[in-house]
Amino acid sequence: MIKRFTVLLLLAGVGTLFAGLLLGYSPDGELNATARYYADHTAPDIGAANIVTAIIVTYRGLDTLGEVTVLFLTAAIVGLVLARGRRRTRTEQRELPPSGELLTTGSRLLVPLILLLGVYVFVNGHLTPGGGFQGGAILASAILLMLLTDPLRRFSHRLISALESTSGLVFVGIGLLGVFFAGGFLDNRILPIGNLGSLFSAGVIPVIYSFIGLKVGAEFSSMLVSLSETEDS
Amino acid sequence: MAHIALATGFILILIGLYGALTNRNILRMIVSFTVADTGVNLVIVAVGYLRGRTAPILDATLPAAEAAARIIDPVPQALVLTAIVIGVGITALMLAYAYKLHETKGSLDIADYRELKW
Amino acid sequence: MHFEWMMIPYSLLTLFIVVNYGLLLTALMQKIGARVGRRYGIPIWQNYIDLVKNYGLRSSITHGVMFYLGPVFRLSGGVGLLLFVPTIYGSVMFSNLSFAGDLILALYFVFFGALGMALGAGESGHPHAAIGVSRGLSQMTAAELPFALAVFAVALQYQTLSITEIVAAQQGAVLHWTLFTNPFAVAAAMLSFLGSMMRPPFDLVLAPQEIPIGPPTEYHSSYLALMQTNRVIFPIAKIVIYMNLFFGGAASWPVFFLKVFLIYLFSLFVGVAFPRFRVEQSIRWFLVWALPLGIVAIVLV
Amino acid sequence: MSTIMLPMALLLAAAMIGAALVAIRGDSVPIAMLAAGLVSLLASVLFLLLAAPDVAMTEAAIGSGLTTFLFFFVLGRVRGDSKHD
Amino acid sequence: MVSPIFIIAAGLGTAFLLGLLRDEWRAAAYGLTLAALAGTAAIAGGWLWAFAIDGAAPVEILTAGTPAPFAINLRLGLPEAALLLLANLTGLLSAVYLKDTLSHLGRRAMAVLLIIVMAMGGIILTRDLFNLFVFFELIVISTGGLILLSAERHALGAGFKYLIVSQLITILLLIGIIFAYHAAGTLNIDGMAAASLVMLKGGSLAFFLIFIAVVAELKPVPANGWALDIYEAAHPAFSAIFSAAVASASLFAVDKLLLIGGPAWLPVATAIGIISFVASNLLALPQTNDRRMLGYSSVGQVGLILTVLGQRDILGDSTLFIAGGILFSHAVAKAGLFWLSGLVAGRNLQDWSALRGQPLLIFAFVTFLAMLSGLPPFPGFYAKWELIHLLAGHGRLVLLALILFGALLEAGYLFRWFGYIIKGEQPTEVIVPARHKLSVAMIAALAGWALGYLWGGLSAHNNLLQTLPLLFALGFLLLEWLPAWIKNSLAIAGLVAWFILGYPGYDPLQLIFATIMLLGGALILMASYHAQGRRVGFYPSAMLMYAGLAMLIVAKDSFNFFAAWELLTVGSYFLILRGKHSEPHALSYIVFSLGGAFLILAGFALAAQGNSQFSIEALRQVAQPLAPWVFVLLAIGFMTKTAAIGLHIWLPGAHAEAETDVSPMVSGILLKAGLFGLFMLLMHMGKQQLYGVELTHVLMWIGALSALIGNLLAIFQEDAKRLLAYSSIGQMGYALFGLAMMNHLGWLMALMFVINHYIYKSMLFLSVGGIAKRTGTRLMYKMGGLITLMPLSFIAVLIGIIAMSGVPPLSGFGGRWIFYNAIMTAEYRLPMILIFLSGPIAFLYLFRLIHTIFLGQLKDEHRKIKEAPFWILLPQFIYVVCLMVFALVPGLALRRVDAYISQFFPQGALNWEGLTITSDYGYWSPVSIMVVVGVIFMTLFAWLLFVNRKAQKVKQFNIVFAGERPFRPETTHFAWNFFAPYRKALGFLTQPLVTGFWETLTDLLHTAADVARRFYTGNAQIYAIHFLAFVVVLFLLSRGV
Repeated sequence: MIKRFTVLLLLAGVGTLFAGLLLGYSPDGELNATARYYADHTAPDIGAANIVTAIIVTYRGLDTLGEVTVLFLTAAIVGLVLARGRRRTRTEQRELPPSGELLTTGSRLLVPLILLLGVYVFVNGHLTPGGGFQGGAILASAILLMLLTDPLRRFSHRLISALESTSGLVFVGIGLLGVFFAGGFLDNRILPIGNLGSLFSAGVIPVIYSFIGLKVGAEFSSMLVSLSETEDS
Repeated sequence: MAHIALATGFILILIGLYGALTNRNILRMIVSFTVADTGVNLVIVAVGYLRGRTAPILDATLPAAEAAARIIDPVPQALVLTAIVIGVGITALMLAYAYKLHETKGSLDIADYRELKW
Repeated sequence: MHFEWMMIPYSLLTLFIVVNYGLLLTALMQKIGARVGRRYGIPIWQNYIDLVKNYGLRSSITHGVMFYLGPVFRLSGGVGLLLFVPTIYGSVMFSNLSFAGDLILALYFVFFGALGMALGAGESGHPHAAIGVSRGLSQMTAAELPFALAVFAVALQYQTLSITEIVAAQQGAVLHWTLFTNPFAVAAAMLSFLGSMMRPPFDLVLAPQEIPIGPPTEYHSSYLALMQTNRVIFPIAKIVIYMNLFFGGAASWPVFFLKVFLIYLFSLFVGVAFPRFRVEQSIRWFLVWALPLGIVAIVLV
Repeated sequence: MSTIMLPMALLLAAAMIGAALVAIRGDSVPIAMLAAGLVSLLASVLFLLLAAPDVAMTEAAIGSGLTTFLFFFVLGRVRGDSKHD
Repeated sequence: MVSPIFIIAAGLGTAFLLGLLRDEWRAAAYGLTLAALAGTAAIAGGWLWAFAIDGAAPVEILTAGTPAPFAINLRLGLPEAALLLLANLTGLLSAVYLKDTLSHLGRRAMAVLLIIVMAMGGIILTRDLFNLFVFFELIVISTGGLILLSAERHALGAGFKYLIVSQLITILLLIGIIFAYHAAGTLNIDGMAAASLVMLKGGSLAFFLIFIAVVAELKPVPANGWALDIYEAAHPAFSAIFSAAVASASLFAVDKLLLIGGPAWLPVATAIGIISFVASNLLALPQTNDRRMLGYSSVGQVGLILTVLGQRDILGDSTLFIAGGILFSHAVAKAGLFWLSGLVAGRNLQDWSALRGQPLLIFAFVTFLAMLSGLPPFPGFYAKWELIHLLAGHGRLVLLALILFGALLEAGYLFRWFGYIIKGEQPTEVIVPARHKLSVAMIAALAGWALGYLWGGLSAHNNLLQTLPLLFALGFLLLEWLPAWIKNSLAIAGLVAWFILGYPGYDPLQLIFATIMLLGGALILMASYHAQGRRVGFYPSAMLMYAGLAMLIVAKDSFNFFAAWELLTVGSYFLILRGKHSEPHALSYIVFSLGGAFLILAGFALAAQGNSQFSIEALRQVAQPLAPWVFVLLAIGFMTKTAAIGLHIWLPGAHAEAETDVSPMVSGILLKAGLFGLFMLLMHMGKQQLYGVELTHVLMWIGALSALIGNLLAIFQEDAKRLLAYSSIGQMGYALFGLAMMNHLGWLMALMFVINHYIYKSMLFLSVGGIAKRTGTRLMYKMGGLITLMPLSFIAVLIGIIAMSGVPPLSGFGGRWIFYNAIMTAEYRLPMILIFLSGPIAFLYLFRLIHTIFLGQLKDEHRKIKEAPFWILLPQFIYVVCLMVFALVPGLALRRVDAYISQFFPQGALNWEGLTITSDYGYWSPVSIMVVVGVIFMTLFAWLLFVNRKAQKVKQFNIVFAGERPFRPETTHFAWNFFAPYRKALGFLTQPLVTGFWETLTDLLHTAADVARRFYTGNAQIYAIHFLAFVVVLFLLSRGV
């Protein structure tokens, strides 16, 4: 009880802080200098229609590299930790109810479609909303669906891992190419920036975003697969 | 609009923190943190919102020349994307911890993990 | 002042006078003490007899090297003390060997004999000897304190550490004596004097009943003779210092004899009137009564 | 347009807060997880209103979808013998 | 140069590449990891070289080919390069150390390790706020991951606590960042600083959130429970990374933030830092777990550096030097200690005794210990010197005091730990460190020395690692494999040579001290010839002490003086610690000494008024309101070394428990260092008044009380060496008293005591040591009657005690005579009463010493013992000769000094014409006295011998004993509680008031710490609440201000 009260009291303090922020907040009428720069320069310099994507992949590419690394780390750690737990094997498997016919059939139908959607989302990341992360998550949901239909299904860890690592390497590699062939690390202009709005535009952004998509998909899948393969603790 | 989102975000954060600090079940603590994370994301996006403007995606209706006058601030959105992904990473890590802790002691009560102190 | 060879016979002469006077004086004091106690007392020449007898005895045992050295230290201390202090004021003959050092030398040389005695007693291996030494040293430290303060007060008063100069400063009239110019110092010193004379009430060191004669328990024959000699020289040497510092010194032997006698009598006087103190009592007594007098003396100078 | 958006936003906000309360104080863990997912989902709608389609997609796909599944997977693993629920 | 972006790219690329390898190719993966880390370290090293040696300008690295505020940019300058190197090297060495663990865990664990190192690089390099956040999150996740992977059961809980608090931090940080962005319109750190974020609307709150979040990464007290649990539980090599590298990177992040915050936030940083520093060091006191204690120490050190960063307004250009010095000392030492802790099986501090018998490991440990405690010649020492001076110069005295207090606490528990290692119970198991682990620890230790050299070069002062005496002392570390007698000869030769080299340059006062410390030291070392074997550890310690002494007497400025002071303190500590049961005493010695040293440091700093170059001579010019305070600080500092009453409680144990030949060194020689300091102080500052109190009068009282209480306590000791030790307190009291009289003869007397005390105390300690060696006990009542068996020792002791008691004709009397002459002119007389009382008391303990050991009854078990070893006797007889010569012709040593003192006190010089020494008041003729006494003595002796020539020595129990023959020596030897009447009369003066005071103080500290640490309940939610409370309180405070 004392703890709850203390927590409430402290949160009241934090709330005061937040209230200060809220009351002191006045929406900007105009874009600030940074945002204005992006609004003005994205199209001519980067060639991406989706300014958010341009920021994520290029202007703040280093953040994204870190972000991808976070997922890589998490996947690696979760995989490793859970792999060191006992693995469920088919023989000592307790009886699981078989999945319904509908689910099985549905998944067979849906999985390719979902995969396609995922690819679409990240390939078009520089043009439309969405991108590597969203696309990757969609890819992973296809795997999820497969796991739900057949919990005992095995996926090749090596394949997932190789996909993940290769994508990461390519990301870093492309970034470094920027140092040699363009204005700096992660500069997208090692490829022509093309026409605004077309698929092959925005320099290397679609490539990077595609690999991010693959990587994120692989990582989420790897987490899900690891979790699903683990024995109950 | 932005104020509503901001306020909601802050309230979510406070609710999430309250949950994280008062629930003794580890899983519920993690759940509470995701609520707080959502609140944070909401706050970030709300800060970048400009009244009456559109999403920062150029297309036929939004030529590049008009972008500066018509789009909202894209930077917070970019930040939030990163924050979401990082958030899920941490959540996953915490879940892995929850699993491992449960494996060692068979308990999900945070109060049971106090061997180290003082 | 420098050393001259003639000093040696003169010093020996002083020594001779003092020894004889000491022998007689000690016996006299014994006798007075006895009479006060309604006893007959010893004959006046008794000390001569004892001394001759003891010197005549040939000892055939020893307890070790320090046992030998103890009496030697003891007597050297007494003789040295006497010789480092001028006896007769204004007399070159009887200023002895005081060229070697001043008042401080005398003050510290007192310990020389005590140390030797204690060492010899220790070597004898007798527990009573050690007990006596323990008591003696304990008491001495407390008793010396007021005396040291008084000496310091006197030295400050006359702005010198030379005994001769201190005596010189007191000449002219009785009222020039330190006794009158600095009574607190003298009072402190005289109380201290009681403690160093091994007489009641401060004679627990020798405590004849409990620890047969204390430190010298194991000594006999010629060893004892040396000590007895010292026992007649040492008090007088000590009294000479008192006389010089506080009572105007002595310009001639008769004055010397008289002053020494009177100062000695003072300790006897107190001794017959008071019972014996335990050591811790006497320590406290010196610190409570004599020490403040000494402090006052220093502060007032 | 804003005439519809404002009440909608308010409604969403209220719903999110309600769901959040369920998420932290709900009776059972699975319901709490679902409620947290719901908060995310509602948030993604709010993001759309805030002209952030990218964020909305991400929140829906990752924050709401994947995270909830992760929760359930782990819950499934630790549930069997957990006594201190 | 290779672009620093490759540091990040290489780390990440390798991490990804590891994913491609087969799980079985662990060796390859490990090799790749090491190569990557080595590569990145090489890049960082290259840049460091470019900046430091070639003076290159800092470089900006743009990403995305877009100018700075719009894309993320990195910056690399000198501090960044240094920190990068630190992070990468720590990572590399930890990876080497972790060879087995990493191979076991596999490539993914290596990837995590690579990423944490990479992330630190990111934190150091980036100039973008959000990017900073991303890298912080990477650190959080990889930290959590490493802990999770190491799979220690306790570590799991700790890791989870960490994640929970990290979540809170993340939330605050993100909110802060977005509002800062909103206010400033940029995410660039420099841009925010340029826009003065904190001035903008909403900016200050946003900055508060960012600041508090990043500061929380430094684990400030009290928001740090989780961190301590991690330090306690994680694999030590991981902890090494967390403590050394991650903390450094986080500090650098805070430093960047302070750029935004501007001067207004500096006090906040200072406050958080200093509270962490003091509190965590206090909390570390009652710790028994090594790693947790190291954790507390880490938190403390980081707090100290934060304090330094917060003081940059006054530190100015020195900030880098100071913060860097402390930071690198901390990082290297802490990493090293964590690595060492991996070699020790037990987690209790006492278990570290397993290090014993491993000289290399002990060397490494000592290096780390010295680095953490800020001892010379390590960077922390130079940094501390500058820091304290600048603080004093700007009047930030409270901060100065807190820093010194915290540092003392830290030194206290660190040295206590070292004591456990050297003196703890015999280790149950011997550790056999794997070669790669050993190399890692040794590399860290050597890096520490290299940094010491570097910082010495960078400092405006003498590079201590280039000073000959110190190098000579350190050289003995390399000679440890030689047998002791060779090293001993070398040491003696070194001391004598150094004396001869310096001889022309000494003034008379220095000459006296140099003679005693160098030649005297060589003389005592002769006794060391009796030691067998290699005597590992003895010579480096002893020579370190002598090096300090040699440097002390010629020091011209305060820096060299203080450095020498610290060196001799440390050296003597190691020496004292060598004794069998000396552990607690050595600890109390080092704590008192360091405390004293800190006071000296503060005194010098105050006097120098911020100017770190300060010649000792300039003490004369210290301005008035300050001067008495400087005087007080320095005087107390020096008096800890002379063990003046109140500060004396370390001495008896330390001197008594030391080895036979060490006791004379620390008593005969070391104590004089304090006197030398006091000489310097009084010579240059003269009399000072504080609130109308004449400070020299206070010193006189202290001296007199020391003399009295020291002597009084000495007479009640049963232990011979303790008796001598207490007697030293008394003797030093005399000397202090003489100095404080501030007249010619007073100083001469003090010098006389310097010489005399050296001679007879060295001699007595050697004799007693030799006897204790033979009898196997130091308790005097267990001895007795040894005169026949050990006659030579007896003679030495006899001469010694006669000299010491001041009885003519030996040299002690000279001291007394000068004393009396000196007090004649003293203007203040009351304390003399105490001195008068203590003189005869000295006589009591001296008699007791000789009586109970040599006289009385011989014990049965000692009937067959032999005389003390030759090499212990030899110096004693050289001392006897010295005493005799000094007694006869004191002018030999004193005459020149007398003339020298006339510089300061023209009045009252002695007249040395002929054989008689005359003063204004009296005279003294040593030769005559000797001759007169000698003649009388010899005459009587000869006569007695003659008459008793046939005397037979009787058997032991042949005494007159009430008609009985006692036959048990134990009951017949009157020795125990020898001065019982004295105890009855004056025992109340020996109440252990001072001991009680210090014990109460330490108990209080311990109790406070013990109560305070309950605060860390171990519950993750409570820790989170601590953090929130920290935020809220700081928020409310910052609003209030």
